[in-house]
Amino acid sequence: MSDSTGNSEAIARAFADGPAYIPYLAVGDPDYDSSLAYVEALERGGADVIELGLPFSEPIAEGPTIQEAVVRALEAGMTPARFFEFVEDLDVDVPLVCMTYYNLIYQWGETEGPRPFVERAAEAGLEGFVVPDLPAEEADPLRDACDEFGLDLVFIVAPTTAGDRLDRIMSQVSGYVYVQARLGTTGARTDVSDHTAESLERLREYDVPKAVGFGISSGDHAERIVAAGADGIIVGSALVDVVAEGAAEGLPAETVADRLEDLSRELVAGAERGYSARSAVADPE
Amino acid sequence: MSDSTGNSEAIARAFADGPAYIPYLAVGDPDYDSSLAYVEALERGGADVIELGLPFSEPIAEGPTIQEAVVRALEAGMTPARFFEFVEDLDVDVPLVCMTYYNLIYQWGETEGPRPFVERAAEAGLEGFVVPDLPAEEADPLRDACDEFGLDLVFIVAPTTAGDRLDRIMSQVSGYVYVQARLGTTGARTDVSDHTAESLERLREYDVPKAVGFGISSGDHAERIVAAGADGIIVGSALVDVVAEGAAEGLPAETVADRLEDLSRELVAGAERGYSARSAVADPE
Amino acid sequence: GNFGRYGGQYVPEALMPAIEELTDAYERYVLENEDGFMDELRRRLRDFGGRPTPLQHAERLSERYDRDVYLKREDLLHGGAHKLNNALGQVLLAKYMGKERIIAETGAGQHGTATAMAAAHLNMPCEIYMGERDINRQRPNVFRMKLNGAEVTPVTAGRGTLKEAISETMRDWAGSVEDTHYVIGSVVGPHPFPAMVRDFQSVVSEEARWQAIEATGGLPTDVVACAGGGSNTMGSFAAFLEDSEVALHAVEAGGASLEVDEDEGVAPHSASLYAGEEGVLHGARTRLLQDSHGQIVESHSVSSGLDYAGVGPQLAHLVDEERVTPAAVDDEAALEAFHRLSRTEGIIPALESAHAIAYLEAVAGGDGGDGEDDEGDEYDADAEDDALGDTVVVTVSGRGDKDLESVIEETDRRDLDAGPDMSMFTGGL
Amino acid sequence: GNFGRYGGQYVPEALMPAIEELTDAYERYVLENEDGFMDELRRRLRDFGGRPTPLQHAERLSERYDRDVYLKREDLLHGGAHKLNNALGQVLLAKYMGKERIIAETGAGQHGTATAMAAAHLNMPCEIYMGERDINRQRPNVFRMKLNGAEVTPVTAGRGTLKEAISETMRDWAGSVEDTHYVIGSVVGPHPFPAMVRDFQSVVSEEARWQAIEATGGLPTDVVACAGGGSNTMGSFAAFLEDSEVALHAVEAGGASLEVDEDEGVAPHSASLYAGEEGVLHGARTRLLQDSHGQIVESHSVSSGLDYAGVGPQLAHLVDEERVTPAAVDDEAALEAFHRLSRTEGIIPALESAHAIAYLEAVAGGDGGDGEDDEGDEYDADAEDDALGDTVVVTVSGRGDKDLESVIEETDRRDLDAGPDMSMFTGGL
Repeated sequence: MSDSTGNSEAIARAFADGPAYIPYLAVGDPDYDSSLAYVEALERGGADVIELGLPFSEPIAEGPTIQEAVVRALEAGMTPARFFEFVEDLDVDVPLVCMTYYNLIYQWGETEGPRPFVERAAEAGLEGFVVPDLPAEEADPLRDACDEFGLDLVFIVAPTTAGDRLDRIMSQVSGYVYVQARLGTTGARTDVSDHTAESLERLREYDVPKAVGFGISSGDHAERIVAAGADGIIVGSALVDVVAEGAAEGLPAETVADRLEDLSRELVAGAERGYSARSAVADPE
Repeated sequence: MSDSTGNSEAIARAFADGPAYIPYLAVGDPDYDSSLAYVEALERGGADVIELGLPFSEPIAEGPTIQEAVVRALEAGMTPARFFEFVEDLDVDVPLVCMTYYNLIYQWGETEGPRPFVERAAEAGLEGFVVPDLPAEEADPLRDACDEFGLDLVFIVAPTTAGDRLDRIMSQVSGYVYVQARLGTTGARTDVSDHTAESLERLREYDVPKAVGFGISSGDHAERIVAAGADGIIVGSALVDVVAEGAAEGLPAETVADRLEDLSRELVAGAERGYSARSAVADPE
Repeated sequence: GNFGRYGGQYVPEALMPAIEELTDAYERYVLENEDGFMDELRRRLRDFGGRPTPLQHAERLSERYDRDVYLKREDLLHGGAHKLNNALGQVLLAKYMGKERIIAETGAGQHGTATAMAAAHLNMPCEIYMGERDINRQRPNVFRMKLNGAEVTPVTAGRGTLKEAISETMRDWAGSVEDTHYVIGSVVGPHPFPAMVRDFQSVVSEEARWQAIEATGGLPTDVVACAGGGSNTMGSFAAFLEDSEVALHAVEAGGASLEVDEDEGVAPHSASLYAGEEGVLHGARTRLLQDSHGQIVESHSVSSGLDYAGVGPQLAHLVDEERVTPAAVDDEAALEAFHRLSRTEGIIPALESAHAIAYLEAVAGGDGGDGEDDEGDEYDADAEDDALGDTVVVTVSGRGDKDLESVIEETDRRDLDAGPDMSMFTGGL
Repeated sequence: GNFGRYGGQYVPEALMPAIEELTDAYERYVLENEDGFMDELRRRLRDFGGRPTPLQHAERLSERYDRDVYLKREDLLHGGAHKLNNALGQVLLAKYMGKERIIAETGAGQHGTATAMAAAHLNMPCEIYMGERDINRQRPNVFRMKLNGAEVTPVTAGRGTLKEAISETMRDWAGSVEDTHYVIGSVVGPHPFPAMVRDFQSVVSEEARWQAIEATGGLPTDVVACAGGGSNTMGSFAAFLEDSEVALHAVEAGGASLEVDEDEGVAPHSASLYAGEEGVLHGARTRLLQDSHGQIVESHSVSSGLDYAGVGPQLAHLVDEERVTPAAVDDEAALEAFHRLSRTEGIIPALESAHAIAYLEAVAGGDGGDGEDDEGDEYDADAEDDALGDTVVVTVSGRGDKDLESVIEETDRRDLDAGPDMSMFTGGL
């Protein structure tokens, strides 16, 4: 894989050997300390990059699972400032990407625009951003700030994205492209969409890691997605479900962390099976 | 007093010496037998003419007291046919006038119009009609039938009736004119309207007995009305109140009949006081 | 004051002078436009009322019935029904006559709310008599009247419904005629009310007539309107009376059945044109529902606005003359039509108006449209197919917001297929 | 797609192709009238909707405020509010675009009912997302939508109100963009919605402009409209934007107070123009109500239709440019205005519209009229007397039938003198 499109060397390295496992959790869900333990469990489970959700009050791109995680985190007092402290408190070695909505980025700091937020993110040690409500058309200011501070700006490509739009997005993206596996919002599914192979086919010519997300909840899913050509898998709702269950049942944080680690291992194993299968096909002789 | 305007000699005679007392009751209120006893009590109390109300389902000219009497009588099964039987069953010597609404008169019998009803009324021994929803303009057919069978058709003159309308009514009236003491509907009052003297003044030139009704409930009222020049007093709601009270309290019919007789005596006495006073004024020497 | 054998002035003497005064005012202001009365009324109906209301081509009904169906949209008039045409006319007339107070009776509250609105608009004190039972059933309308500044006086006598409210209003008027005008809500009562209310409502057909000509190049073949007291009916027909080629259909409430229960004094319908007999009620000789003795029976309809034992004398006359064809549509057909118009045209009609819509289904239904309401194919679509011509104007006399509770209750009670799943509403709104 | 610094398309990538397709359709059909789209829309707004709505001279308000007050009567539009102008436009556009399904979100139900009506009229399947709590509070509107054949899907997430319904509708659209059109109910959201909804609503001011010229011989001095999301506001202002001599007043819901409670994440008002700050919400950069971190706070108003944390980006721009003057009117003043218009003009306005009426009282009240609401004479009537000129157009954006329950509760809770004796209604209707 090439790292030529990215600002972050850490992210580029994450895709360097074999499929990347990119888990997501909402930060502060259900509380600050548990959330720290959970994110650290993801690393133990094999995470190559971790997407940290900074909760926003109107998460329009999320499905019900992550929406409820966001509500829990906000009710527990999560704010952008606490989010940066959280990142600083985390004891993990993998690159961290902030996933949030544009208004929080825009409002940070005294001066206008996204630059202060990016500066603070860089200082906290974040390596990139995913901003679901910021299409390429509106992204210039954030992209400029990211370039200034050496962070990646990840864009989402949907099954409906094609032609000029795809070119425009791919000319803006850095780090990796987030390939949306199907239409709709985030959320674990029991099936994996046929769109994935099509989308990866459309993206084949672009020289940037392709991480597929939306609906991946099991090792089998991961296997099929990677076998179809993905450079990485992004998993959010399936992990948030584990956190939600822990919160609902009042389980000890260690138990939940262990489950997150176990599910991560399953996903990583699946992804590796898929990668092997693909290698086998790719090298038929 | 002259009897030249009437068909019924009995009614003419009722006004012949001194003021006439004309009580009203709804027939069949609260039941057939009690109602017979009550009407007979009125005669004992000094009635000169009795107005018998044939209950109609939409008594638009009545106040609440008589409206409720009508409802009681209808619920007890009163019909026009039973009404005529009632008249035939009555053991009284004074002339009887039927007070009802035009639809009942109009619907009786096989042929169209009021004639069959009037024929049956004559056969039962009635001497006249008061029809509150039949103004002079619509009265020709009924007046013709009354003339044919020798019954009187009493008209109501309101405080608002004047000029041409008054002439028209007075040219149609027979028996007596019902002078409405005040605007509004029937109902006992504690005061007697000033309209009465004015109305009697307006009617002075017409040579027909003038009976005043609407609101007379005591001997004092009767006295003042007659003193003002009335040839008779019509009393309804005050008597119906006695019946209603008896029905509500479950009193024996004899008790109620006695009370009706007593109230009648009070009214007659009052009327006679008024008549004496008027005679005194009329003959100052 | 007469229409053939019907009409007249069967009222207590005390009211006659007021009625003569009103007749005079009607002739001068309404018929002769003295002091520009009618000009002012037309202007107010436009600016305050929202006239003209549209004549809308109903696309899916036209398809269903295989002819052009046009809806005269009185549901869009201020207040949500044709009632304001008359209420505004009478309150304005009372003002021209120098009256200082308005009274009216109301059953379900439609005429009361229209009168209260008109009185507020014209700054006239207003008192509305309403049966106590009706008050409890129609609280939103009571509240609207009070918001408009009207006094709402409960009538506790008898059953506490419309007939007692009429009696009570008559009583008030009998005592207050000198400064008070009684706004009668339909083409009923003594002359000049039937003629005057017709004239105030005839704006409906005056508009529909030119709108139909504008839309189709000619007159409609048929006009269909529901009939209770008949103000909507006469309003919808008046301008077409001289057009002998236009068939006029008065659709009454057939209720549950057209039989009368003499013992109970109840007619389970309100079809006085279709099934009533001549008599005298509320000041006029007309067709009405009565028992063999001449006592008025209690009428019934799923639609409170059609629930009246009498009908306008002119309408009775026009039926005798065969200028108007009476028809009756039962409660169930009216409910189905309510749901059909709501679902397929996006118009929630008053239950009154739904009777007129149901008439289309009764005489022209079953062949056109998407057939979603057809039950099997045993219905002989051609049987009465010539009952309606190819261009039908139907008056939507009012909107159905007022009827939502009744529709829930009545649809549920009958287990009708028509309409949406109502399971979440069966306890009421 | 931008209005100065505001506007844009801040939406998930999955929706961008649909938004590009919509932008193209907007430009062709709406702006260029391709295939006669706008002609058909105007015809349907006339025949189905009842346009033009009147511009009525309000006699008693004019007297009270000592200037000519004209009411633009959107309360007379089919459905009872201006909402249909937009809903019908978008559903028709969806039809022209070949879409096969309509979705929309609704809070109190006004936009949902308008969309359901439009979809029924145009025979399009329709699904409305509505928070579960709102469903329980607005059962009549839910029932009306169902009568019109719409599916009403409860949203149980979060508080079960408008914001969750918006999220859920976005989610549906993100998964169904290919055959589904999302009918946004106000001049908010990503381009082209703010421009397109404005264009559909601008019929209000196009009419009001010629009607004012016809009635007075010239342009009004002022136009006053309430502002929530801003569709009524932009509709009322659009045709006057170039008339620099016409002052434009956007009246927002001041709620109980203009302060924000950061701890609770609550603004006790909805005045995003008057008291909000720039940010990005629901697809557009605009002025909105947020805490110091950029989290959107919960807005509040006695009027559910104004209860929104954002506002249309063009309106935000027009305020920045000082072309539009923002103002806030609190709940109590709006309630008093509701009662005043009902009582003195015979028009029961939506609580939204009552805010615009209340603005007259705030800047011109206290000297004219019958003085019945004046409390003593300490009020300095001339203080702000030049805030309004001598000919004021106020848009009555909708009728108040939907608000009767709220009015009872809110009037009673405050012990307001305004309005009728409500003792019989304090338990609700």
